[in-house]
Amino acid sequence: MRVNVLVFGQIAEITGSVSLEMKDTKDTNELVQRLITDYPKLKSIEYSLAVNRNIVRENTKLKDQDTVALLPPFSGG
Amino acid sequence: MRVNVLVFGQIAEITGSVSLEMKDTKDTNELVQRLITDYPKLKSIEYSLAVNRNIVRENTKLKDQDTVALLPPFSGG
Amino acid sequence: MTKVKTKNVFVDGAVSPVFIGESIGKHTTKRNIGAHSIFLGQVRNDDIKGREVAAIEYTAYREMAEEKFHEIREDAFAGFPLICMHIYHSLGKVASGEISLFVFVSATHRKDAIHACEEIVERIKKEVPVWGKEIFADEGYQWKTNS
Amino acid sequence: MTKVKTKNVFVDGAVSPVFIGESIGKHTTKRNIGAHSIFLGQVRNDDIKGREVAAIEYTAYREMAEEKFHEIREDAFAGFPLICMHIYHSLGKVASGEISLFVFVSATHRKDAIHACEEIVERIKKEVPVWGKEIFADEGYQWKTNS
Repeated sequence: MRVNVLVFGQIAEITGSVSLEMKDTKDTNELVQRLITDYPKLKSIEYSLAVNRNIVRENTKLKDQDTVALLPPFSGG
Repeated sequence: MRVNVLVFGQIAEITGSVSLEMKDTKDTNELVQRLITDYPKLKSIEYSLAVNRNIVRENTKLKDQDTVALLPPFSGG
Repeated sequence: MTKVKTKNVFVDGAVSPVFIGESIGKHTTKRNIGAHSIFLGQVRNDDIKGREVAAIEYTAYREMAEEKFHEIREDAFAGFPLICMHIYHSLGKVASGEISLFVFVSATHRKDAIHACEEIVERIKKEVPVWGKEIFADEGYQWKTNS
Repeated sequence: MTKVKTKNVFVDGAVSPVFIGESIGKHTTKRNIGAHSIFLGQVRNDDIKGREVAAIEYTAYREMAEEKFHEIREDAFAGFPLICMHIYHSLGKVASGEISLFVFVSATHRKDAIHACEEIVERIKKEVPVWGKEIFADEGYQWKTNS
């Protein structure tokens, strides 16, 4: 299975890309752990997670074609 | 002594004029009593009083050249 | 008797949307502004026992109203950290659908602009000696009351 | 996955004062409106440790933001008796002194318009995935944070 990962703001500066693809990640905890392994700077960044455009606050199972987004604190307006 | 009396809104319709002059009225109670004698319909009208552009809630002494205004409920905006 | 310097608040007839847009545009140069809060009062075509309000004709106790607007203005600047404030109120006839009150408050922070604007509008409704005569489409009228 | 019909909220660059005036003017025909409450967010030239903010560059998670704007809109109509509502938010670069957010709420009664507008603005700041990059006059930048 594949999961799309979108990142924004200062997080995109860390990953160097606004969109990544990850294979075989069973849940958001695992996804975040793997991202931190690839991009250790993520550890010190505040963000929330959205799965398919809905904010999730707890570990969430992922399925094929889900979209996970890492969202730094919002600053619109 | 003379006191200027200004009336507005529906009160001006009762008095037929927006501005009156009254002689020898020692205070606002007396002024209102004399107006009601001249225009009995005033009895059934709600209004507040201003002396020299300040709202007064109690009987107020008047002096020469004071301006007393009868103000129906405000409805600006 | 105190004479205070008052800003011109009353305008003849309706406040035009173009004027409002222009007023907003003038604030581009005030670059410490972060938020504008604007209130517009628009004349409604209320149905009063089957008679439609076509317009409101506004009159005021002008000298007292101008002093009151000045006092409301001073109190708002004392109570909130504002950058600027403009108030315009119609006198004379304003047709339904047209704007009769324009309150425009600008501040560095949004909460100050929003709360000052709300307070100013409430005080205008309660404290400023202005009267609206609701003129019916069929030529009768009644005196407006504020809620 | 639900697909909702969303209104166009995002505009490219600043919201122009002329556009705001025109939007207001379009409401003349809605003659049951008694009150408009408008909030405008303007980009400030903040001084950040001696560096002046010259512009903010806005980006968004567009699909999620549009759904959020839609939800905020639906909740406001459910919570207040409103007649209409318009929200515009900038994407891309907006210079200091220019407007990046335009919230426009109209109702029969002023308190509904004012309170709905305030609630909408607070929710936009907190819930909509938009980010502002504050670009300094001397070419550096920092990521904006909302208070």
